[in-house]
Amino acid sequence: MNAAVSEKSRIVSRPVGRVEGQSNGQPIDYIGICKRYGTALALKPTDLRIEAGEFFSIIGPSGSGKTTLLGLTAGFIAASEGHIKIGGVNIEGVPPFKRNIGMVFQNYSLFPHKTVGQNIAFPLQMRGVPKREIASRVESALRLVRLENVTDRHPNALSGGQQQRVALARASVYNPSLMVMDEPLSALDKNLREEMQYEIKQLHAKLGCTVLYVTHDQGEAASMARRIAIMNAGEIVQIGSARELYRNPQNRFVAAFLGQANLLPVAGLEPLGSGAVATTQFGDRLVSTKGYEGKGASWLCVRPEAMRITAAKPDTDNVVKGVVVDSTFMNGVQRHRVNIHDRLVVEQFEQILSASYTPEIGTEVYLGWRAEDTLVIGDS
Amino acid sequence: MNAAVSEKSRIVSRPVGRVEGQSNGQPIDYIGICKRYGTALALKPTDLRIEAGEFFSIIGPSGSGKTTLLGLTAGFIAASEGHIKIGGVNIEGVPPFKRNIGMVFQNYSLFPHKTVGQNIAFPLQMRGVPKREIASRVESALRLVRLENVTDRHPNALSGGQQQRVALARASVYNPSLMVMDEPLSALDKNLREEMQYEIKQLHAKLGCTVLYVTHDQGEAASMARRIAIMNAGEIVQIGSARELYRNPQNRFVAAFLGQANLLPVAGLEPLGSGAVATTQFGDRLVSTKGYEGKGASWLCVRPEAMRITAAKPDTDNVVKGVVVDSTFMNGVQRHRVNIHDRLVVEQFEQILSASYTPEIGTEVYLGWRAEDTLVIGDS
Amino acid sequence: MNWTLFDRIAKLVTIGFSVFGLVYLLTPILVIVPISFSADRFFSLPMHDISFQWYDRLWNSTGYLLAFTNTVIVGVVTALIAVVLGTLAALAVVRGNVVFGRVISGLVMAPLVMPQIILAIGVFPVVASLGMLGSKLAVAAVHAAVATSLVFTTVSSALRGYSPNMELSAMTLGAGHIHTFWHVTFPMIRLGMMVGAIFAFAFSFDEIIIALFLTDASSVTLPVYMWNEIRFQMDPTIAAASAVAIVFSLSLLSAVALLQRAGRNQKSSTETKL
Amino acid sequence: MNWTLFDRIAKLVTIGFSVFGLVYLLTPILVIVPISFSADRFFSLPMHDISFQWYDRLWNSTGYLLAFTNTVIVGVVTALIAVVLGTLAALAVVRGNVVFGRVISGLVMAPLVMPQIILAIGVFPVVASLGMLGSKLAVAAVHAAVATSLVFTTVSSALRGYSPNMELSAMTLGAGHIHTFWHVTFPMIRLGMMVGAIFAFAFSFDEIIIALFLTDASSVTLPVYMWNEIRFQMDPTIAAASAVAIVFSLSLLSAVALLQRAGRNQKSSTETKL
Repeated sequence: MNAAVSEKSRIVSRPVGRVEGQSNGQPIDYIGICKRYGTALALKPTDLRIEAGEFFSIIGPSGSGKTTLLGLTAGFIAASEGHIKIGGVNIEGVPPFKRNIGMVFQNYSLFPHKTVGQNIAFPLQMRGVPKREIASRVESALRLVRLENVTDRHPNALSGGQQQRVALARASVYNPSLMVMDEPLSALDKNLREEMQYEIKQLHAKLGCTVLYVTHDQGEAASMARRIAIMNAGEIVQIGSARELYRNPQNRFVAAFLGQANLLPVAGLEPLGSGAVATTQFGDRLVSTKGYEGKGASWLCVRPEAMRITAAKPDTDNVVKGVVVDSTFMNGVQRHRVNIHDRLVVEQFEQILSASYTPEIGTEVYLGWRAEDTLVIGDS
Repeated sequence: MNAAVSEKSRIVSRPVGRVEGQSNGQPIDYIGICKRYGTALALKPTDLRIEAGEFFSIIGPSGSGKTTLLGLTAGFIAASEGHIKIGGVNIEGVPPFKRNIGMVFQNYSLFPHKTVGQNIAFPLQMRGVPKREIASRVESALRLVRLENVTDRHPNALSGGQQQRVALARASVYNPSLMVMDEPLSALDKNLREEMQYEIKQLHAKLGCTVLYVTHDQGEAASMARRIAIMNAGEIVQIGSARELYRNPQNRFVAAFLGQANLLPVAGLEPLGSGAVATTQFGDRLVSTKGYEGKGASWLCVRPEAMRITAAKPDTDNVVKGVVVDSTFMNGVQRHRVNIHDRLVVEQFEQILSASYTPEIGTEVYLGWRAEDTLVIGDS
Repeated sequence: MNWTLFDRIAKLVTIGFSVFGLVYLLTPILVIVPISFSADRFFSLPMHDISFQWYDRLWNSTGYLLAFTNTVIVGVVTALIAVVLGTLAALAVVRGNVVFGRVISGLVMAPLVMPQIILAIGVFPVVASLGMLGSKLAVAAVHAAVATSLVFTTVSSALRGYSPNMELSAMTLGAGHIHTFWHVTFPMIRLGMMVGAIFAFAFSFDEIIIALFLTDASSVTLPVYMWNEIRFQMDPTIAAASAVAIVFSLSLLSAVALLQRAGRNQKSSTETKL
Repeated sequence: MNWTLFDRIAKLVTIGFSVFGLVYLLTPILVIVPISFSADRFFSLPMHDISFQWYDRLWNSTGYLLAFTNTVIVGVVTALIAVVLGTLAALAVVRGNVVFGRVISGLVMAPLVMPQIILAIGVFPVVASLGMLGSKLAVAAVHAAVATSLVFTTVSSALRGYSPNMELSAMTLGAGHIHTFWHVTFPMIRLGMMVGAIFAFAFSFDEIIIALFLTDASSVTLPVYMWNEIRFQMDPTIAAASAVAIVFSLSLLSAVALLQRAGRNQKSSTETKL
């Protein structure tokens, strides 16, 4: 496979091998880094290693410390304690314009008074690259993001997606060893966002640089990053792949932040083999194949798509009875809301192609699921 | 079931029966209504009937004519041709303040200098309701949207979700026969949005009024409305339930607007029994159980979750070979992007609980699906 | 970012401007206020005695009292005319379907940029031919032409600060035109109207050229009276009058600052919660 | 909504203000311009002959020429001082970490609200004691105190019009402080600086009270010269001078309108595409 093929037909878009001569990423180490404003802790002391060339994403609600971590990395703010190493070199006190980081901002931050070509040439000029070389590198940067014939246009004349591509080209044209992206797609509409996600993934594959991708959109993180760190209240709560985080959330925050989670309040817990038997506050006894070691085993977490809805009592490990209160269809998925024990409404999803039973609202139904899809988790 | 129970525990939320004495909705008829600005057609001549008490949603991209239809209904703009009947009565020329429509705006439009109580009392004052009655009706309207003890606070002191509840209370306190909602949830974040969707559905069930709900978010429309009208370029393209629209889109626009759709370009089409055999531009012969009567049968539409991905050639009605170019996991769903014939990338979804096979990127795979999940559709 | 270029500029400028601003603001005060309290006919440092004699004389001067009364009357009438016309113009241009909105804005703003000496020279023969020279109403009318643009500016920005949906909303709730204006539009622009009125009054209070041309001995305004006084004698009474005028102007300025802060608070709390 | 209250107001106001604005704007022009072209010493209607004699006299009057030259010099110096100080203040308050940003803003804006007669009375003894009475630089310095606030306003709003991310972005791309200012900040505020400079010049061009106090025969500015002329004689030469001043002022106003439109276009195209 080579890059040229992808220009032939507009329908085709496929991964392109790493271009030779491009930088390889550097690892980043955060060592006990922390940021205080007065007595308020914007970022609790944090240790984190991002591997060379890794696509790493940070997600979390606003105010969780994402922006602080990003500002510390780019050099916009100084750490209160600890330091950061890029490629093993301590960058404490190095100003942003000497860190050689490529940064992509939410609203692109293209210079409106410069043309697209001048925008992309800017970081090369700042580095004293000879004029002739600049022209060819600008051209190849634009080709890399699949934009052509826009060199002499002003950013304002481009669409949002095109502007974002220009911003990517500008942030990567000087081969930074690290690219930091701050919600780069949040200003785009949904369809364009999905297309750009794929583009950014491909760009990362081509450049091989380390990427730190900050977003509040879990879907974006899940579809792009190898590892995801979830932040909340100034600290990293859990790190893992999208799959690990979804299937094994360590606490209630992570479970509820990623996708939909049914959380059943636990009253008591006994070990059972390698697993456990939990008694919910509603009196149900539910089996989990996984035990729980932490303190405060407060919730049973069951994902909506793990549940099956049936009219007759099913033969599954765990069964709960309830009344359907809502049933909606969206994009191939039927979603039921079931009120159990008159106290808690749980969600159940099923793709309609495999759905056998769609009960009316008000029907008494059974929800059944396997012990291996049941997780005991703590409060935080 | 009675409404009082739901106040007992914060976890419980369930549908409450219609409150007696509340208005029942009126049907709305749009008869050949159309709006021109100079020579530009903002809304092409449209006929539409919304049934009494129906929850009807209009979705479409911006500029599709949604806002025009809404402005005509509320009386903000005058029709160029045709007219509207509410409950059988022609409301042509009736000013907005005499139409007795409850309207909820995107940014709530609460009056910041009035308290919550004064905001809700406002429409009653305008109708000359006696003071004593106003107080009790304001109170019951707030109870209806599950807000209490905020009567004397100013809207600015409330959260976005609370403000939206106040706006709902204000627009429903005078028992309008029709409630018009213009993207009421777009200013809220995702979790709150889902909660409010459910609240609005419940409010509709309690009030029994007709609801016209305008949104650009297909998920919102799908989870709330009985029928959905999809608008594009100034006209209604298709009307149906979320399920009908998803499973039987009439053209490319509807297929792509609602959820994800794989659209394979058709080169030739022959009838086969009650269905058809299509030859794609890539040379594949694919079977559909549904025929096509319209002109310009241009695309085969296959939903991503209808496809199964396998290593060996499957025994399904339709099979296509391809190479996996991307594989991501999100919220319980594994999504593959498969490049077929080196020309087109298709999407395939599978819930991981039922997924048997997750190929690596670069693997050659087969995509198989049933003839009944294949749809022949036109271009527009 | 506590080390950017802007922060270096900031430090420099904080000190520089505090000095600069204070010098310009305080110079008149430092010069005028001590003179007004001096016991001597001619001011000399160090001050020998503090005396209220010039304030006494000011209070008993029928000329100053008349001029002050005239100024306030002209200022109030100017403010009233300007608020009515400026608000109407702002409503029409910002909310209405005005065909030539830009042109109207331009016309409303025009008197503000016209040199006042030229306005005075041009208006003088017109007022004279109407036989209204020396009429306070004539002065107020010409002042209002300039001051209307001040009210137009403040009310326009108040109107642009909130969505027209607010008014549409009131209408769907059953409020007719008058109720909509009274319950929604007016409360939202009230602050802008008040600030505009204060600006209009302050403009009229300070204006001298137009007043010089159009007033006579009976309708003379304070700046004109002070101007005449200073040309004939350098009497510390004028310092006392200036000190009073300074206090008056600073009170108006503080009123505006307080009103604007109230408006900002209201607005910012709306924004953060949305 | 073509039937709302605002639209009714709009219709009314469109007509009303067109008349009102035109009357105030055109009165000076209608009065002054015909006089300036009259053949008679004393103006009378109908005009008998058109003559350029007063323009001729204006052109040959060393007094008017000197006054005009002085005014332009003072105006340019005022604009230069105001642009430098106003821009620095705006950068510090809007972008820097100023502790007392509000206070600084207040100080910068203060000279604008201080009545000019009082500023003049207060500044006069200071300038006199420095021996700078009659110096054009002194007039420009005092004018600049007021004009700085005008530049501060226009540059602040230009700075607030774009995200500070633009500058952060330039820094991550490798631009140091000076390059960031030169390649990003300056191009973004250039328009605001130009509009501010024109406002500063126009203010100085029109200002009369401060100039009356601080100038002498050699440094007299145009408004002061016209004021002196008019007190002694009603000679149509002054009408010719006024006509020239009107054209000059309207040109400045048009320049501002054009610059602001250019800025709006640039900005709106940014917004619609985002």
